[in-house]
Amino acid sequence: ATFGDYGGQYVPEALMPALQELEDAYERYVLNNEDGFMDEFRERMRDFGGRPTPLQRADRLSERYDREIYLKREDLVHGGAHKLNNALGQVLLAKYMGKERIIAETGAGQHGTATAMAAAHLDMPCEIYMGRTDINRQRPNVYRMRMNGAAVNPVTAGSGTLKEAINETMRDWATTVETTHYVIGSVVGPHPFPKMVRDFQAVISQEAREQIQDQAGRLPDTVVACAGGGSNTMGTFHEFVPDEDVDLVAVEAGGSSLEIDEEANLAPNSATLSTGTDGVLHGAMTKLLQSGDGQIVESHSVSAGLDYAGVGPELSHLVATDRVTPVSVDDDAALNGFHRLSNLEGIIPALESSHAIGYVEKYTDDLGDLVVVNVSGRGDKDLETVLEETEKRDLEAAPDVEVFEQ
Amino acid sequence: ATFGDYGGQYVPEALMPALQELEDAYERYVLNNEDGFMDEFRERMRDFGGRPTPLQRADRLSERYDREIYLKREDLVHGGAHKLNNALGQVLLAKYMGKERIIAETGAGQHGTATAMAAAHLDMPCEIYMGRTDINRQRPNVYRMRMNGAAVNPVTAGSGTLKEAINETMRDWATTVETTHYVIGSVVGPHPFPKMVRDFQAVISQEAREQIQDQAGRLPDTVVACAGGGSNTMGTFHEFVPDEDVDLVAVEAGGSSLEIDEEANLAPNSATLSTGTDGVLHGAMTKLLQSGDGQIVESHSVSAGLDYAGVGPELSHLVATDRVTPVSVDDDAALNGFHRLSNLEGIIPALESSHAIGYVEKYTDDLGDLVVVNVSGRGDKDLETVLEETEKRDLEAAPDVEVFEQ
Amino acid sequence: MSDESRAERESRKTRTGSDGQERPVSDEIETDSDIETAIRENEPALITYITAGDPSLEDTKEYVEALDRGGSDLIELGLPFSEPIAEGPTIQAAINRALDAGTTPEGFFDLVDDLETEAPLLVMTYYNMILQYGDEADVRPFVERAAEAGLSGLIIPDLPAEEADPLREACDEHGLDLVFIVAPTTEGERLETIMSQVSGFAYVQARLGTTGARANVSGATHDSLTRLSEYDVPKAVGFGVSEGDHAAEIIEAGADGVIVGSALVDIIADSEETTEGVDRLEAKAAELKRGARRGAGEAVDAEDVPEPEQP
Amino acid sequence: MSDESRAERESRKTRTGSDGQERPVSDEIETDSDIETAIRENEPALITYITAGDPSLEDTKEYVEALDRGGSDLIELGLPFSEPIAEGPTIQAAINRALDAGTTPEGFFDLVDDLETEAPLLVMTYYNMILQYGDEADVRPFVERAAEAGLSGLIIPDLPAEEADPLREACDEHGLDLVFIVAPTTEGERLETIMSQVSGFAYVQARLGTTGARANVSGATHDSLTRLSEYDVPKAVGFGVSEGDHAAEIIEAGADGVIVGSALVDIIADSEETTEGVDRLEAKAAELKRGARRGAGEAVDAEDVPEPEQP
Repeated sequence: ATFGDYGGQYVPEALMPALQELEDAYERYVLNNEDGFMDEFRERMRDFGGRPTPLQRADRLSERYDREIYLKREDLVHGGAHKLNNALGQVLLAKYMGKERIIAETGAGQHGTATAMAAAHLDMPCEIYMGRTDINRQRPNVYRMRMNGAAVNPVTAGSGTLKEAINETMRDWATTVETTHYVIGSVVGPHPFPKMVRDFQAVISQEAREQIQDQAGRLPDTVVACAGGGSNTMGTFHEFVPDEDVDLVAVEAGGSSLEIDEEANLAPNSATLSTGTDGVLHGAMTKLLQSGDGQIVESHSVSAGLDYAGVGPELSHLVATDRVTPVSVDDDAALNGFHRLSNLEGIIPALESSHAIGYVEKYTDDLGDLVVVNVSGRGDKDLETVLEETEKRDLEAAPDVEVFEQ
Repeated sequence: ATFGDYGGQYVPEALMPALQELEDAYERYVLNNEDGFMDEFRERMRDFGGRPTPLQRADRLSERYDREIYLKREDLVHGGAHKLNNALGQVLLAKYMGKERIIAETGAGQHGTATAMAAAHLDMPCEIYMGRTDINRQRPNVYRMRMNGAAVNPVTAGSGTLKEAINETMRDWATTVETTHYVIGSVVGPHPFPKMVRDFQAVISQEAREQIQDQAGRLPDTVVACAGGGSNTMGTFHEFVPDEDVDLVAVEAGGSSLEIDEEANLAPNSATLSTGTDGVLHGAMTKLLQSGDGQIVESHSVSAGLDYAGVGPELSHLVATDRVTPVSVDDDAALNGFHRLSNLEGIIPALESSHAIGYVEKYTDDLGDLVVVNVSGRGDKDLETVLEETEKRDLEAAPDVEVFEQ
Repeated sequence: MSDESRAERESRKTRTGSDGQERPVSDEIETDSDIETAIRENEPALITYITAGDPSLEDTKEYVEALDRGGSDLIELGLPFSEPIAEGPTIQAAINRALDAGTTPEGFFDLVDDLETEAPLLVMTYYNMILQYGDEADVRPFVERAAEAGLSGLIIPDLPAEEADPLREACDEHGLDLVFIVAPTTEGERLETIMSQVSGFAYVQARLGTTGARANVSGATHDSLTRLSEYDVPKAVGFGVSEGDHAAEIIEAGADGVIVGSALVDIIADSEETTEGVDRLEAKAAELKRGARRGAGEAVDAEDVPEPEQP
Repeated sequence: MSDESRAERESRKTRTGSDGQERPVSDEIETDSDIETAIRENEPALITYITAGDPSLEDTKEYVEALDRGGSDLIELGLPFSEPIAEGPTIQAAINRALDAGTTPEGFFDLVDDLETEAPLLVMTYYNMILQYGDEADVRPFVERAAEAGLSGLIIPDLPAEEADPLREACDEHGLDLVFIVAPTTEGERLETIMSQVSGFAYVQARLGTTGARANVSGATHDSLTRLSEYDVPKAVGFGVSEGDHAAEIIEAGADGVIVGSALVDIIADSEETTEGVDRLEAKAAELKRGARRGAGEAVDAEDVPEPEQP
């Protein structure tokens, strides 16, 4: 397998030649900068994507938690999240490979919008698969993709969410593989996707590692990132992996409970690294939320972007080898994290990133003196959800908004 | 007056001492960097705000219009628009001045959210005045301000929009002037606001002027920015004003018509520079949309952020002295601009910025060979409006979204 | 105000009421300002405000006459402007009613043309209204017309001394007073400058903020009057004065007059018929005038409705 | 498959039906694979697929028996997995029905235990189902149980040759075939490698994409069969085969068998009662078998429903 016991290429035979072609392209263009691929990628991420993103000292969080807290500001990337790092890399790679068409899955719509933006920017026809349920609850993202000229294909199978969208995109790919590149949205899927996506996202930790040394004079004690599929996680951790004194903490969505309800075929969480078991999903051996029989269960998190029953195989490996510490915080803690960062720092984080902040708030004592937290995206997309979910709860950090309920 | 025949300080006597105090602070901190004010401002705009923003060559627009089109990407500033440049500057200045409280007006909510973010970041109590009508139609921005811990005060007077919100903020300021700083949101208001706001926004043209010379090897022939109150306009133009060969084009909102309907007390446009007459509003002598008697009329634009009956006095002066060319495009052209940039470049612009793109599309022949266009903000906030307005029209550049109307 | 014009005006020895009749000025008052004269002669003076055109110009005429009868020594008439940044909710609403009724500067001047009050009249409006009267942005046509209509002065709440030169010159030319406001924040050098230019009277702003009836007299009023005591010009206090007792307290604190607006506008807004408003305005003016006189230490019989008298 | 195990298996000379009875293998077929034998002896062979548990395991038992009677030479039984990425809408829906009915691996094996068909049975499922059977992520418990239940082989659409070692070893150990799929994109060196490891038969994927009944036979089928003609292993074509005429065309193009799934699943979904489904499945299998034989150049009377015969 690719990463210790994890990874691999568990896909239909029809896709294997495409994976080999992709592996070849990955080695030539990404690893060896053939035809100046990586130069062009970096230039476009600078001019189009807005990189580098700042590493900001969070003055008020630092004061509150009595340690130095730095925020890696991926929320400032074009499109509002780290997602573009990968989407632009893959669409550009597809162009170098001579592909004529891009497909991608999307859950909440973040990866879909990033891919649609990248495809518009690079003039590639693009189709996005999205579950019907997700379409209905994430309409603004659907519109953004349409505005960028991408087709959005509703997937009605199953619960109509991310898992089904991935299945359907794989089916499209199995049909059109000769002319089409599938832009997978996280460090998941068959080899070489987990490595390639990680390498595109590793710019986060490349920048952060330099920035923290410039600004704080040393490497951090703790690096914290939320983990769903794991692309911002691996991006944030990658360059720090060899730094053995740096704790790497992956914060998963604890949802409402860490138990799996096999009867209902539901895990009311997405804490795959913390509670999952080994298995194969979407092309890779990794940790999964599954029933004893091997059926994949529906995951759940208040954050749509973490709501996935699998996780990147490299993360499974890094957890298995004790290099990464998996932790989880529940929906309440994430919502508190959302409000805390919004209120104290003037940064409205994505609900995904709010899990990382929620962890810092809740388990402050587990942190070292110098902490880097990845703010993987901005939270504008989550306002409605946060309002609804906040109303149901009694949250310490939430503001009162009832004056506007007329 | 401050700028030729324009500018001045037409405010109640109670505010004059505060303006003098502000003028003093402006000179010491902003102009002379006392106590390292400007250094701190620049550092915070880098780490918190995400500056510098890129100047991006727009490959597909360049091809379409057969000239070099560069985009200044203010949409990538934290909060999604150039507004933070000013809001952070003023809130920081208020802190240096020892003020204890921030107030601001907001129309569509962009300046309010930027101010709320800056105030949260700098730990300043903050209240935002916003018309009841605007509150109802810009709810997400209201929530963002509340999330950042700002109070939002509904203004029910008149039509409940920007003009009334400014009036009400001035009234608050007249009451609390000793402890409170009023963060005006554009290059309007009494001296020294127009100069000070311009100086905070001038970072746009400082960066762009260097960037275009680095990237294209020379100064541009034409610089294009949309103009409502004029803060992104002056920010984009300021450093180019002495470059006499650089055409500066301010694109106003032509709305649905350039006529004023005195009966209805309405100008169905915001083309103040193009069609306005001299008068005094909100503290300054400038061009206004007004009736023959001197009553200010309701302006209108599909873009809430341009929807203002006044304009910065310095722009009035630069137009009067022929340094800046005022033009306007109507709602249709702006919507086409929105779709054009979204579709061709993968950048969804604010409806304000869409006027600049609409101008480039419609009056291409009036442009030189090397053009800088300011993308003042991102368009996520405008999706609903664009969908509604697009549906009413037959727009060349618009995608079909009806597949999702179930 | 230039020294020259002040000198010129001081050479005159009569004052003109809004009825256009000249009245002799008593010897001890060395001014050619109708307004200053009206205050000095009627100390403690009552200055009243209502918005012209609220709810119609016809009504305003009757209301102004009622205020005149009730004991007003000066009457401010608001010319409505769409952006009244210095006003609180009460007067904002009055202005909106007047605009909705179609009140224009021309209608306003026609009203003033028609009015014959003993109390001199001032116009209170915003600077843009002055500028836009006539064909171009120029203050002179307005001032000329105001003089022609018999107005004695102007109060422009958004025009500080720094920007007032063009208007002051035009006022001087036509013998009108341009009244300045002294705010609680006006201190030191600024205060000196403004007080040296006072024309008519110093409009002492009782508190920070906007116009509007308040339940008490602010401490700032006392501070301001103390600060102004050294200046030998009439001082009238406005912003928040609504009751006879306020008037008494303010006069007792050293003011030469009190200015009341929102409390009167409230009466107009509350009255179901014009005749009711007329009666209540006249009574309210009398109550305020009584309060002022009480503050000045005069014996005032609460039952006795005082008629303002020519000295 | 290691050479050692292939050699080992070739030493055996009998084949086992799903009824557990050993049957002698004719001399000319040098294989110990039940599956290969079933194809070789019944050429042109009909391979049918339905999803176990759709709509219930009881029904599946009757449907399998009907397919057996109708002339199936091999029967694939789908063990439902929640993420069937290789299936088109028809089989996805069948899998969902089966999961909704509570179909589990244990229930599946119980069904196979009960089945006594002449045609050998294969299980078609996804790799995770294999892994999770038993206590840990390990393929062996599943294969052991499959062998015990009398299954002859496995088809795992998400398991390419590169990842197949553990499962292949387990299959070898228990004498089961692991059938590989050859896709239209499988060419050159890859094709060589896969064909050298074929066990049972080569599952020739007729077209890119997913399973599902189609209206015609794709050009890719002909290309693939041409490409595979040099290999001396049984070739069966699936993906999109739905009618007797397709079967005829495919056999005529050189295939040793045809694989039909979605067309049968459609019948199950359409049938209002089990008995109706049973009749239609048996008839459909017969039609397909007839088509295949027509493609092989055999004289087939359309009226004559052929019974598969033991050679």
